[in-house]
Amino acid sequence: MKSAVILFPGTNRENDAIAALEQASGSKPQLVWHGETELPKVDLIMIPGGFSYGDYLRSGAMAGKSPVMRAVADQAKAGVSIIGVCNGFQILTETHLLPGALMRNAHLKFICKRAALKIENAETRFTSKYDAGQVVKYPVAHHDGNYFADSETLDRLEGEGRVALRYCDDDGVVAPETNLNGSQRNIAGILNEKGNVLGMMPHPENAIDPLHGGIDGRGLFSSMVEALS
Amino acid sequence: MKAKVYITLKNGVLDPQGKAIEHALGALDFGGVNEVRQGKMIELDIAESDEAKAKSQIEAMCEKLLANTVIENYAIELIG
Amino acid sequence: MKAKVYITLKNGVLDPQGKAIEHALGALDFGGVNEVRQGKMIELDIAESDEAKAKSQIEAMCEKLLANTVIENYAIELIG
Amino acid sequence: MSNDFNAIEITPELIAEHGITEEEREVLMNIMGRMPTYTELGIFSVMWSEHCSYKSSRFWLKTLPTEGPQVICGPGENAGVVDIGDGQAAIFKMESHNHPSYIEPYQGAATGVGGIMRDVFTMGARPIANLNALRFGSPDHPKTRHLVSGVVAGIGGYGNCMGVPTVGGETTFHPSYNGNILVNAMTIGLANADKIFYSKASGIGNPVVYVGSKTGRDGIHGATMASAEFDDNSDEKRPTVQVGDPFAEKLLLEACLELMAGDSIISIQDMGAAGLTSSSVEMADKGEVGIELWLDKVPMREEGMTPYELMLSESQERMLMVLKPGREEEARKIFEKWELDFAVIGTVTDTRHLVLKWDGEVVGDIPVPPLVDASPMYERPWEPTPKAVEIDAASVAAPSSLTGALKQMIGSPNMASKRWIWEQYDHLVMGETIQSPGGDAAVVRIPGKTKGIATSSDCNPVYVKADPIEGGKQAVAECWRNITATGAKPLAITNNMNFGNPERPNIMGQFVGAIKGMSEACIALDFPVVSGNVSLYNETKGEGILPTPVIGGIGVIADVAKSMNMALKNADEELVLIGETKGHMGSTLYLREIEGREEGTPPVVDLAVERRNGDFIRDLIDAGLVSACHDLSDGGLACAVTDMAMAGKLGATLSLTDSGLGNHVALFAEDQGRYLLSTANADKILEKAAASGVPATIVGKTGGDALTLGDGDAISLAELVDAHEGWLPNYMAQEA
Ligand SMILES: Nc1ncnc2c1ncn2[C@@H]1O[C@H](COP(=O)(O)OP(=O)(O)O)[C@@H](O)[C@H]1O
Ligand SMILES: [Mg+2]
Repeated sequence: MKSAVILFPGTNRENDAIAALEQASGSKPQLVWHGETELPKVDLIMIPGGFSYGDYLRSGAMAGKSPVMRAVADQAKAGVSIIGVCNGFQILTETHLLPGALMRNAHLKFICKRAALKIENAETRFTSKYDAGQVVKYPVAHHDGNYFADSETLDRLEGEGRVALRYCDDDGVVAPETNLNGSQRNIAGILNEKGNVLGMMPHPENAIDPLHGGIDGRGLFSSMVEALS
Repeated sequence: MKAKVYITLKNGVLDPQGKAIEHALGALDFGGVNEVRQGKMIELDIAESDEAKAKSQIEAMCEKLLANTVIENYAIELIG
Repeated sequence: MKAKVYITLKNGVLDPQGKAIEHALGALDFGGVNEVRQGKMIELDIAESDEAKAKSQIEAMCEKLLANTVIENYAIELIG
Repeated sequence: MSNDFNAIEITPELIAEHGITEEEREVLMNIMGRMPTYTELGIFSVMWSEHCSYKSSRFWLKTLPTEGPQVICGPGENAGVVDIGDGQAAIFKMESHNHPSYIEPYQGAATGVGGIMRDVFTMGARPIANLNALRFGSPDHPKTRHLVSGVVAGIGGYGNCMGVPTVGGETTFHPSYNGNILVNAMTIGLANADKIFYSKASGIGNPVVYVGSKTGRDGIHGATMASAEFDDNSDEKRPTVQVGDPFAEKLLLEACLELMAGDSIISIQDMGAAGLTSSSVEMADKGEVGIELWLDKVPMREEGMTPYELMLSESQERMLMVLKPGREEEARKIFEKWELDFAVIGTVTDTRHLVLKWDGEVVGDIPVPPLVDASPMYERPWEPTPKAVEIDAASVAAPSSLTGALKQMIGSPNMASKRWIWEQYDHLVMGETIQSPGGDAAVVRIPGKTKGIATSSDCNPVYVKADPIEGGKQAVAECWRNITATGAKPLAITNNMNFGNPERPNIMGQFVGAIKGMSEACIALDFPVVSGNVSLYNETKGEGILPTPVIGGIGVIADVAKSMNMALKNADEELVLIGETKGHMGSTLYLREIEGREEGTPPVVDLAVERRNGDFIRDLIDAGLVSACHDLSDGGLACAVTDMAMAGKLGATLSLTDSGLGNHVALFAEDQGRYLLSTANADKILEKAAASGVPATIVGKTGGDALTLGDGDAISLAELVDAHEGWLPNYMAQEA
């Protein structure tokens, strides 16, 4: 699997992303600067976490309008796989490659902790190594992870199996108490219509080493390698 | 020409900040405060001096960057 | 009574957001935009119907919570 | 025209308003041989401020031990540098932002974090970990909640955006901080040992370059603001608060590191307190050269700024560099790529003067050596702190219930979990955090290696107040112990000396005592001081804060996979107590929380014992004989075992044998140099301990879901967790 990682001013989890991609695929991703208008030919484009443009105005807003994102949108249309994590997810919604928006966490505070997540759809190129309903643990680290979309959109997402992950408890129970940021319907990650674009708030790339306290994140990367190699 | 852009959340979009403010006002014993919503105000100075043109330029800025029209409305006020 | 509170950074206080927005507008080819400052607008509905009283209540809210008066100014507009 | 800038008449009153004493004015006049201009006066005033000149503390700081084979660069540069092997160096320092954080908690704390990170990356290091040591007033003081929430949000806001994990720190409450909180921030960076950047300027004619954000009128001294003219809105009192722009700093970090990868920089210095003044003076002084600055070339955020304002501004996210000749364009490209300002604003000269020009005209001219060397240094009068009363353990009543007392202590503000705070900090970014906040020391792995750095910040101000020497020792020892408890070898410390008014002999006595105690401990533990910061005059209404010399230490562990934490992991293991329990009850948490008494001598630190016990622990961990390890500090044995049980979600039983002390004393005494271990190899450990002369006793067993003290006084873990985890979130939820 050949991959590229997009860098914006203020991106800060690129090395975490690179480490995870390299561990899973055996090859180093190419780095692409935000000003580029053309992308290398790759199987996967990853938009990592961070604070592009300081999260000023709205998180992901300015990065969403950058030249490279037009190229990413073209690639998305052409069916190339794209994953946005945390700030990457915010950028994908700002670019309208994914529906909805990520608002300030309901409790208004930044939150960094290991979170339990329920795999809602295990039949995607990003999640095939998991079982449907499986509970995995990835860390979250965000201030604006409160997923919002109108109820029509939410119904559509659910109806089309496009909710990839939800916040739950250790036993997989999805409830208001397990909703760590106020997201509509506990949504932690969603897919686009074609299923080739995934956006998610949690950080699978920070759960790939036993010394991270768990390796649940590996499944996501190995799913992609299997599907895209 | 100076202008102000007001960006507000659309009806039906939850506003965590507004809600928190409302709650905090209650805790501070400011009773009877409701429907608190937090929006943004962006002030700017634009070279264009023709009102109509300035307005349409700012509109374009809102559509392209300043507002996220999925969740936000905007209003423009030219100050001159 | 409905009211709007406008909260702006005091003169001379660095506004990183405004700076970044100005820069981003430039990058999007909106030339000639300067002095971009970002502020907040808070809309609220207050039970008090007497204008003077409402205003002084909101002023108290600003001093106590809504504005950070060390670096911010506020202005109140009653809408009725 | 340029003279207009200095048209303000210099009167004795104006000089005094600048905080310059009469004695200092004499010296100033001798140096200048004439009346200083307004701009020059401003420069003297900031250079000779307590903050920049360390005039009250310098004499005593010089007595700290700063050497060791691991030390590459001790105090005197932007941060300390220690060798961590493999040609790598750790660069670290701590700095206070106390006063600004009280005025504006979010921005004060945020810019504190920004400032300390610049101190570290200006030396060529990429920051890899942040810590923060916080002291707030009493929880029931009306301002405390607001301060806690603002400070924590500010620290997180800045550090999170920078992508540097905040992995540790400490937070306590005490009424002495009601009007004067402490916000001390520490950063650790990683560099190649042969690629460290210093501030010493050289090369006559070389360009002096300004990079980063533009200069505004931020933080220009309040007293001096009064006499400055405002160009507009003079009715609006200009705030002196600095606002941080972490995004700009992130760009500055990346741009600096990119430029540093080449060889065009001769010297570099961040602009911190006293901005352009202290950075240019420091560069010139270290290099024994002069610097000429063309102030009209400085990138400015506001119109009409004067030389005075430019020299004194504390705008954030700026750096000053001397480049090799002809390398300007190469550097400019990098900074422009990162969308930052870049300007050549001066040149290195051979005059040893700081010369300031505006449009070619001289607006200030000060000889650098006397500006620096003749800065006042006071040997302030001090009195030793009177000895506190000795608390006889036998006089301390037993509580009606041991588990009840334990629950109360573990849920008290100072012992309660600080999760509410550190979950607002991104402690995982970079993917190298091996031990997260909440343990004894945090451990971060060095990218691409198996080794890691363990780090902790510590101080028990109640001990220091009762006995500055013992308290100073204890702070160093506790930091060393925390690092040791992870299995790492402690290497060196930084510190932040937070004290009251040094002009009071009793406060100066606290300072001197703490320095003496710290020195002793640093020597005995091979734990030298490589950097630090002093914050004096922390007082309100004549009442000083508790003396708070915060120690921030680092250590190295060869294989982070072997690093130890406190969580109990296996049932049916033995709990082994290392170290001797004599029953010290003075100044303990028990005495404060259960008896409501804040008094008595603090525990004595026997440094030889401390070292022996710690070295023993490290060997056990390295030999793989231990499954959990925690040092004993506030609340003694009982609180330590509770921490371990809660962290591992596994119960334990302490068997209370008749030690002749009384159970509550055995459980809550705060004797030093002790650790609690969980192990399946108790026999082997006891054997080794006997051979090394280390006191070791089996004190209990792991298992179950309760904590049992003695034969039956049990409390469920769930109840303890509720008390421990509940306090801070509940307290903050009443936010008003
Ligand atoms: N308490 C202390 N112990 C040891 N060194 C100190 C102490 N306080 C200050 N220093 C050293 O004095 C120098 C100047 O400190 P400071 O002005 O805080 O640095 P900076 O200007 O980089 O912020 C630094 O090298 C610092 O490490
Ligand atoms: Mg400890």
